[in-house]
Amino acid sequence: MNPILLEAVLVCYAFLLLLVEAFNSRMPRRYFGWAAVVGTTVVFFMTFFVDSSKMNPEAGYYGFYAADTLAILFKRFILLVSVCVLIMAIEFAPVLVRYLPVEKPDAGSGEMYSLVLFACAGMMWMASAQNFVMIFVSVELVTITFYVMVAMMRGNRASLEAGIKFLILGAIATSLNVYGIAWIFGTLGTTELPEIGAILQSIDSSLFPSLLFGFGLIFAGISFKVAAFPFQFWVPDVYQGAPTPVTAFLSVGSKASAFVVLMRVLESMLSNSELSSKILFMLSLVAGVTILMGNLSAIPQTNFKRLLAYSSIAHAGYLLMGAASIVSGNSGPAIAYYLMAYLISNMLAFGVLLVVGKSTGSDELVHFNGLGKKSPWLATALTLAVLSLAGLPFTVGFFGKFFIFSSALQAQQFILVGIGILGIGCGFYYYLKVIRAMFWLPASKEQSISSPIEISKPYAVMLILLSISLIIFGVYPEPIFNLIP
Amino acid sequence: MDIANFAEASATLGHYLIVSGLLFGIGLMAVLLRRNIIILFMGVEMMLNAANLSLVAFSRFHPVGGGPAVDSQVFLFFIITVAAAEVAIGLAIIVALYRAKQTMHVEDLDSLRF
Amino acid sequence: MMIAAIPWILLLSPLVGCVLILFFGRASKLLSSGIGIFCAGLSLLCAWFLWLKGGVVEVPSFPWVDYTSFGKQFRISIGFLLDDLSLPMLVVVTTVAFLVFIYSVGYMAQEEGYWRYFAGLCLFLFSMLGIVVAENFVMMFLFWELVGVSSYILIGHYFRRDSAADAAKQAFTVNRVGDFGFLLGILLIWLYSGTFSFNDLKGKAQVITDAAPWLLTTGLVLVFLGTVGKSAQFPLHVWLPNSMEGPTPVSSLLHAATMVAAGVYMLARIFPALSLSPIALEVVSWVGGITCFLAALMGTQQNDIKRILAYSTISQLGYMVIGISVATASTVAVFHLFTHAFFKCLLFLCAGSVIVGMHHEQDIWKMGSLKNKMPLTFIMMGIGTFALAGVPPFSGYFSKDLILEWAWIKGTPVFWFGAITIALTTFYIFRLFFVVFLGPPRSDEAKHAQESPRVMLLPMLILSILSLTVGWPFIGHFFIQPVHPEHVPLFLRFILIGFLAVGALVAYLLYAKGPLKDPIQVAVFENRFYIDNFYDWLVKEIQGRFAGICAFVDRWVVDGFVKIASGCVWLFGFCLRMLQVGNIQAYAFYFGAGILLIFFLLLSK
Amino acid sequence: MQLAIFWIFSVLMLLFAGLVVVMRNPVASALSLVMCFICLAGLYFTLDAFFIGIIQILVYAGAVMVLFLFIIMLLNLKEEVARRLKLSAFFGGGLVLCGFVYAMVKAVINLPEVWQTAPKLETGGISDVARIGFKLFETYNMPLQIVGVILLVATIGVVFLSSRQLR
Amino acid sequence: MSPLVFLILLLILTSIFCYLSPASARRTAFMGSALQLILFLSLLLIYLFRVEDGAEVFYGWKWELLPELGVVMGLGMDGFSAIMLLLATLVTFAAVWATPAPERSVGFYYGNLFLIAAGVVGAFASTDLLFFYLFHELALIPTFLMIGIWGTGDKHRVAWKVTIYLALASFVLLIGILGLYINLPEISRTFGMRELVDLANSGVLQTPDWVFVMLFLGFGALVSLFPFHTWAPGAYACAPSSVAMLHAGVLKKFGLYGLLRVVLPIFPHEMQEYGHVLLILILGNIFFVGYATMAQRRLDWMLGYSSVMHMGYIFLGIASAMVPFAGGGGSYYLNPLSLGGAGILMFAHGISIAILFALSGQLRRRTATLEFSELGGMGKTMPAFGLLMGMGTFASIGLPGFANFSGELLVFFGAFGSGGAQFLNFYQIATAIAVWGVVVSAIYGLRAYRWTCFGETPERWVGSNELVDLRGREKFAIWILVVFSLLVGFWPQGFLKLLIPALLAQ
Repeated sequence: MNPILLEAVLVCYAFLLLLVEAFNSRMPRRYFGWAAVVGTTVVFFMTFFVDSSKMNPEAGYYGFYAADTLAILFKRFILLVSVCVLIMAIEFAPVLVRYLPVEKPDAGSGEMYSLVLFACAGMMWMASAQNFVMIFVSVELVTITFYVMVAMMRGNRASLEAGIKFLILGAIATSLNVYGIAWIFGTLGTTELPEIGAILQSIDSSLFPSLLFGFGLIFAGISFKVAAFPFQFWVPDVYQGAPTPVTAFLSVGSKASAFVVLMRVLESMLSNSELSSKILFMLSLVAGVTILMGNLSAIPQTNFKRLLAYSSIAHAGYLLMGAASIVSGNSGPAIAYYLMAYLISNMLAFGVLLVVGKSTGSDELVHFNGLGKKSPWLATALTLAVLSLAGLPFTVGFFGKFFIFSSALQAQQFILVGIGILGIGCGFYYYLKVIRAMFWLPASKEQSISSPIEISKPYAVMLILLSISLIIFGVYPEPIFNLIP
Repeated sequence: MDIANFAEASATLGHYLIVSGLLFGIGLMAVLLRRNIIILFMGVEMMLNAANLSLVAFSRFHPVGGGPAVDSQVFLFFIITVAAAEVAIGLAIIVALYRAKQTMHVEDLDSLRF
Repeated sequence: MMIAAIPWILLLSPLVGCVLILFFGRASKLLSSGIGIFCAGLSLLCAWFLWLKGGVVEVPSFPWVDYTSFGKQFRISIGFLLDDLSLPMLVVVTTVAFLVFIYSVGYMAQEEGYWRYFAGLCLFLFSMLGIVVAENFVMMFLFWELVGVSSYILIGHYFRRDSAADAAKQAFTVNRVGDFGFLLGILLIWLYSGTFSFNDLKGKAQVITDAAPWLLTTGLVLVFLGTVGKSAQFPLHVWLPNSMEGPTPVSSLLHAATMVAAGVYMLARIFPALSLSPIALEVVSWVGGITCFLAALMGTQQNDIKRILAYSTISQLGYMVIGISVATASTVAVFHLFTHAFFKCLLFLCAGSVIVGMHHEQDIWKMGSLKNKMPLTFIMMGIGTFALAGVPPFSGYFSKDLILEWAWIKGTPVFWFGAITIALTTFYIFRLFFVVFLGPPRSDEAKHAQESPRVMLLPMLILSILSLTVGWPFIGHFFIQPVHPEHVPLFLRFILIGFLAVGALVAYLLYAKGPLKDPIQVAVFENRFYIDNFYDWLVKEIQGRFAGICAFVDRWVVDGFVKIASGCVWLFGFCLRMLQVGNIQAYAFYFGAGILLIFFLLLSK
Repeated sequence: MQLAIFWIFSVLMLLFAGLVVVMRNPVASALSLVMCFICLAGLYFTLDAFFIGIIQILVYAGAVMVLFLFIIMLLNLKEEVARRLKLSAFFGGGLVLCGFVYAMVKAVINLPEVWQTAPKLETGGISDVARIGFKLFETYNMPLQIVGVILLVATIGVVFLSSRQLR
Repeated sequence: MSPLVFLILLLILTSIFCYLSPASARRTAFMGSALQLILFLSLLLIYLFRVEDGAEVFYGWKWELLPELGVVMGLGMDGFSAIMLLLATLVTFAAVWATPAPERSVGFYYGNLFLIAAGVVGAFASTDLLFFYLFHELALIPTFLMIGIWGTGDKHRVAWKVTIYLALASFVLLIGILGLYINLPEISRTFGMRELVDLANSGVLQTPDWVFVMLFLGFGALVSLFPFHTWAPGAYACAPSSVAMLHAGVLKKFGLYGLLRVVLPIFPHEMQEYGHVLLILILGNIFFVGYATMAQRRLDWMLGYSSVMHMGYIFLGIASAMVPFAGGGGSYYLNPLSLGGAGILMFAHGISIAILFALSGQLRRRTATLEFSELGGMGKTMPAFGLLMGMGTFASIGLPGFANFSGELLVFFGAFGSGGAQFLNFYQIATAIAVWGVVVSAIYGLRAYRWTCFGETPERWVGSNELVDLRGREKFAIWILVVFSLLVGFWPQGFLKLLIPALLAQ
C-alpha cells in the first residue's frame, strides 16, 4: 500500500464525517466520535501494510514525503495518541458543551472529532516531512487546528485566554520559522533536507553565519512546539486553559511530531562537523535549562493540569538531552522510546485527570485528595502514570530515562546528566505530591458528598489498556524497541 | 551621482534583507508594546511579511534557470494562504474573547499564570 | 571417644539447662531449680572426673571460623585447653557453683523470677566454664563477653528497682570498656604473632619481643585492660560494689568467687607472654597494688554488709594481680584465687544468710547480737573472716602471705601497699564481724532474726570446711603447687602478722563493745574517693554533652545541608515560576530574548 | 531607478509599519498596515515578483486587512487607553530589536555577493504566473493539498468559534 | 524456569490479592508470608545439599528482555545471595506475623508490604545488575505510601525526605551502572554482575573514575553512609514497624550487597585509593552517629540511629576487603575475613534490627508513645516482650552467641590486619575507634533496654489492661528470628562456607 494513502484516507474520512455531521443533525454526536475512533484505528492498522517501495518519489512527492521507518513509527505513534484523544474527547464532550451556546445537548462536539483527525493527519505529515515547505505546511495545519481546539470552550474564559496566548505566540513562532526557512533557502538555495545535508558536507565556512542565523530561527520555531526553553512559556498557561483532551493531544502528539521534525532538521544540519559542535552545544544548554525550568517550576504547583504542563516541559528537556547526545549514535531510538513511554504515561495521567476534573469541576490537586479511597482504580492508574513519568522501574518511563541517560553518558554530556539527576529529584517531589494527595490526604467534606466518579466502559478499557501496557513495556521493553529503527 | 548611474543603480540583496529585518523588528515592537490584541496580531502579520520579503529577495537574487527561484515564490504563496487562514481563525478567537470578556486588552489576559 | 565427649558435656550441660529453664522453667520453681542443679551437678562430676583422671585429654575442637586464603589459615576454634591451670580451676568453679546453686534454692524461695534466676545462673556457669577451658584468645573473649551478659542478667534480677537496673547497666558498660582494650590487645597480638592460641603464645611472643618489645608490651597492657574491667581493678572498679544489687548468691558466685577472678585467670593464661615484658608486669603490679590498697580503704567505711565484702573482693583481686606480677609463676596468684574463691564465697553466703535472717536488711548498723539468733551463721562467718584476714591456720594466710613474700623478694614498693592492706583488711572485716554479730541488736529485725534453712546452711558448711583447710599445704597442693620463693627472711612473717594484729586490735577496740553508730567517719573513704561521682560527672556532663552535640550537629548541620539544599531548590522553583507572569507580551519578550540567546550561542565565535 | 523605487517603497513601508505601532486608534493602525502591505507589494514588484506582489495586494491588503478592519468596526473598538507607560517593555523590546538587527546584519554581511545587484533575468518568455502555477500544481502538489486542508480547518474553526448557536 | 521466579511471583501475587480483596487480606498476608518462607527454606535446603560451596550459582534463569542491548533479567542464587534471601524471607515473615495489624485499609497495607518484600527478594535473587537495581526501586513507592499513611510522628515530612533522598541516590547509582555498561565494547554489553567482574578482570572493561564515584555514592547513600545518612533515622522512627523492619533490616543491605558484589571486585585500585576517605566516613558512622544515638530520647529514633551506626561496621569490612599483596606490585587480594564479617554482619544486623523494630511497633501500639521518659517496667508487665527485647538488644549490641558478634569480630580482625604490618596505621586506628563503637552501642542499647523494660512501670499503666503481652504468633515469629541469629552466632563457619566462596568467586 502506498504510504501516502494513510493521510489521504484519514483526511477524506474526516471530511466525510464532517459532511455527515453537517447534514445529519439528529444523530447523537457521540457516534461521530466513535466513528472517528474506528477510522483512526483502521488507519493505524493500515500502517502495518504500508510498503514504502510503492511510493514513487519522482512521480508525486518530489522529496517532500518520506516513508522511512522513523516516519512510520511516528505515524503509528500519533495515530495511537489520536485514538486516545478521541476517546477522551468523547468523555469530555459534556463538559465542552457546557461552555458552548448550543441548541441541543450534544451539539458542537462533532467538530472536535474531525478537528482531531485533521490535526492527526497534520502530525503524520510532519512525521514524513522532508522539505522545509512541507514542514511549514504540515506544522501550520497542526497549529491552526490547535488554535481552534484550544479555544474550543468558547464560553470558558480560561480556554479563550489560552487560545489567544497560543495564537499570538504561535504566530510569532510561525513567523520565526518562516524567516529561518527563508534564510536557509537564501543561503543554500534549497529547502530539501537531504539536499541540505549533502550541501553542508562541503560548504564554505563563510556561509556559516547566515546558515546559523537561519537555523537559529527555525530552531526557535520548532522549540516552540517542543516546549524548549525559552520558548516554553506558553505551555503552562495554554495547557491549563485548553480542554483536557486537547491538552493531552498538545502535550504528546504535537510534541512528538515536532521532535521528528527536529530530528530530521538536526540530521541534515549536523552533517557538517564544524556546525554540529556549535549546534550541539546550544542544544545541550537549551536541554539543561529546559530540564531545570520544567522541573523546578513544577515544584510549587498546586494545579494538576499545570503541573503536568511543567512536567511536559521537563520531559521536553530530557528529550532534548537525547537530541543533544546525538553523537552517541543511539539517541534516536532513545528519543523514540522515551516518546513512547511519555505517550503511554501522559495519556494515562490526562485520562484520569479528565474524569476527575469532570466530576469535581476543577483540576486543582486538592480535588485529588482521598481519591485512593473514593475510586481506587483511578488512583492506581494515576499512580502508575506519575511513577512512569517520574521514571520509576517496572514502568515504561524507566526505560525511557534509561536509554536517554545512557546515550547522554555515551556522548560524554556529564553536566547535562548532572542536571538531569537534579531534575529527576525534583520530579519525584512533584509527582509524589499527586500520590500524596490521593493516598495520604483525606478528602475534604464537600468532595466526600459528591457522587462517585463514573466512567464509561470504553474509557475504562482505554485506561486499563494504558495501565497494563505501562507495566508490561516497563518490564519487557522489547516489543516497542523492535519497532524503533 | 549622475542620472545614468541613477537609472542603472538598483538595490542589492543586502538592502532588501535589512529592510525586511527592520520590518520584522517593528512587527516585534508592535507585539511587545501595544496592548490591543488585534494590533498585536497585526504586528505578527508584519513579522510574517518581513519573512516574505526576505524570501522574495532571495528568490530574485539567486535565480534558477534564468528566472527567479520559483520554489520560494511558491512557498510564499503558501505562506500567504496560511497566514490568511491564521488571521481568520485568530480574529474568530478574538471575537469570541470579546464576546466573553468584553476586552481587547492583553493585560486582562492574565488569569492563567504562575 | 567417651572421654573426649566429657569436656563437651561439662561445657554444654549448663547451656542446655539454661535453654530448658527458659522454655519450661516457668512451669514450676522445682523444675527450674531441679534442672539447674542437675546441670551444675553434671558439670561438677565431669570436672572432678577430668581432674582426677589427670593426664592429657585430647578433645576435638569445633571450628567456629575456619578459613584459608592465600596460604594463610585463619581459624578460630571452640576447643579445650585442659592443663594444670584449667583443670583445678574447673573443679573450683563447678564446686562453688554447685554449692551456690543449692544455696539459691533456699535463698530465692520467696523471690519472683525464679526461672529467670536459674537460667541466668546456668548461662553464667556455661560462660565461666568456657573461659576456663578456652584454648585461645578469641574463644576466651567470646565467653568473657558472655559472662558479662549473665552478670548483667543476674545483677538486674530485681530489675524493677532502679538501683538494680542501673547497676546492671553500669556493670556491663564498664566491662565493655575493659573489653575494648582486651579486644584491641588480642587484635594486636594476633596481627604481629599470627596466633591467638594460648599454646603457641609463648613461642610467638618471644618472636615479637625480639622484633619490637614495646609492641608486645602494648598488646599485653591492652589485654590487661580486660582484666581491669572484669576483675574490677582501679580505675574500672566502680561497678563491682554496685553489682551487689543482685541477689546475694549471685554476688557470691559471680562477683566474689569466680567471674571477677576470670581476669586473674586470664593473666595466668598469658603469663608466659607477660613474663617477657617487664614494663607490662610493672603496670600490672602497680594497678594491683593501688587497687588493693584503695579498695581496702574504701571498705573500711562502708555500712552495707555486701558492699564491704565487695570492696574486700576488689582488694583481694588486687592481691592476685600483684601476685601475677611479682612471682615467677602464675600459680602464686592462682593459689590465692582458689582460697579466695572459697572463703569469699563463704562470706557472701553467710552475709546472705544474715540478710535473709534480717528480712532483707543490709545495713550493718541495724544489726547486732546475731550470734545468739544465728549461731551457725556466726561460726561460719567467723571462719570466713579469719580466712580473709589471713589468720595463720586459715587458708587466706597461706596464699596472701605467699604473694607478699614474692613482692618482698622482688623488692617493689607495691609490697608496702599490700602489707598495709593486710591491716586494713583485718580492720574492716572484723568491724563487720563485730558489728553484725556482737553488740546490742540495733533494730527490730535484729531482735527477731532467725537462722536460715538447712538448704542454705549445708553449702555454707562445706565451704567453711574448705575455707579452713584449702590453704594447708597438703590439701592445697592437691589442687595446685604454688612456687615458694627462696630466702624469705623470717622477720617478714612477723611484719605481716604484726600488720594483721594491728588491724584486728583497732577493730576490736572500736567495735567490739557494740557502739550504735560508727565511731569514726572518714568522708573520703565513705564516698569512695569520689571516684563514682567523678564517673557520674564524666558520663553525664562530658559524654552526655558530647552525645547531645553530636545529635545536634547531625540534626542541624549534616541534615541542615540537606534541608538547605532542598529548600533552595524549592525556593528556586518558586522564583522561576514567577517568570510565568501570564502576560503575552512578557512571553513575547522572552521569545525575543531567547532568540538572541540562541544567536549568541550559534553566531559567536 | 530601481534603487530609488526601492528606497521610496521601503521607507514608506517602514514608516507605515512604524505608524501601526504608534497610532492609538486601531482603525488608523489597520489602515497604516494596509499601506504598509501595499508598499511591500511595491517592493515585490521591484524584485520582479509580480504575481506575488499582486497576491500580496489581493490577499493581504485586500482580504486580510478588510477582515481586520471589519472586526475592529464590528467590535467598535475604542482608542487604546494608555494605562501606564511600559518602560520596561519599551526598553526590553528595544534591546531585543537591537540585538536581532545586529545579529541579522552580521549574518547579512557574511553572505557572499550580498552587495551586488541582482542578475539579469532570462525568463524565456514564460510568465511568472505560469512558472509558479506549474511548480505549484506539479512539484508542490502535495503541500498545496495540505494547504487546502488548512483552509478547510480554518473554515470549520471560524464557523465553530463565531456562530451564535451551534447545531 | 527457576523456583526463584515462583518465589517472587508468590510475593507479587500475594500483594495483588491483598490489594484486590481487603476483606481477606490479613489471612492472605499470613499465608503468603509463611508460604514464601517455607518455599525459600526448602529451596535453601536443596541448595545446601546440591552444591559444593557457595560459589556456585544455582536456580539460574535468564529472560532476555533486550538481547541486543544486553538487558537480561537474570535470577540465580549463590552463597551470598542465599543468605540475603534467607534474611529477606525471614524478615518478611516476621514483618507480617510479628507486627500489629493496621487499623484501616488492611488490604492496601499488606499489598504494599508484599510489594516491598517482592522488591527485596527480587533484588537479592538477581544476578544481573540492572534488575538488581530495578527490584530495589520497586520498594520505593510502597514505602512512601506506607510511611505516609500508617506512620507516626512527623510522618509526612519524613516520607518525603526518605523517598526523594533514596530516589535521587538510586538515580546516581543508575548513572554509575550505566557508566559500567557504556564503557563496555558494544559487542559484549551486559549487566550481569559476574560477567562484569570477569570483563573487568580481563581488562575489557575500562572505567573512568566517575563511574566508581557514582556507584559508590549511590550505594553509599542507600546504605546511609555518613554524611548521607540523615534520611534513615527519621524514616525508621516514623515508619510503621513492618516497613522499618523490611527497610532497615533488608532493603538497606542492597547497597552493601552491591558494593561487595560489584564495586569491590571491579574497582580494587579505587577501593584502595579511596580507602582512607571511606575510613573517615565510616568513623563518622560509628563514632559520630554512635554518640548521636546515645543522645536520643525515643526508642524509635534510637533504633533508627543505631541502624545507621551499625552500617559503619559493615563499611569497615568493605573498606578493608581489598588488601594489597605484601610484595606490592599493585595487585590485590580479597580479604576473606572482612568479606565474611561484612556478609555475616549484614545478615545479623538485619535480624536484630527487625526484632527491635517489631517489638517497638508492638510497644507503640500498646502505649502510643516511645518516649523513654514515659516508659519503664515493661519487663514485668509484659515478660515475653521484655525477654525478646533483651534478646534483640543483646544481639544488636553484639553479644556473643548472636550473629552480630561473630560478624563484628571478623570485621575487626579483617580490618585490623589489612593495613599491613606498620604499627598504628590507618586501618588499625579506624578499627580501634570502631571497637570503641562497641562500647558506645552497649551504652545506648542497654540504656534503651533499661528505660523500657526495667524500673518501675509509670503510673498511667498501673492497673491498665492495655499492656497485654505479646501474642503467641508474634512471639513465634520473633523467636524464629532470634533462633537464626543464634544459629549464625554459634556457628558462623556454616555461613562463611556459603559466603566467602561466593564473594571470592568473582
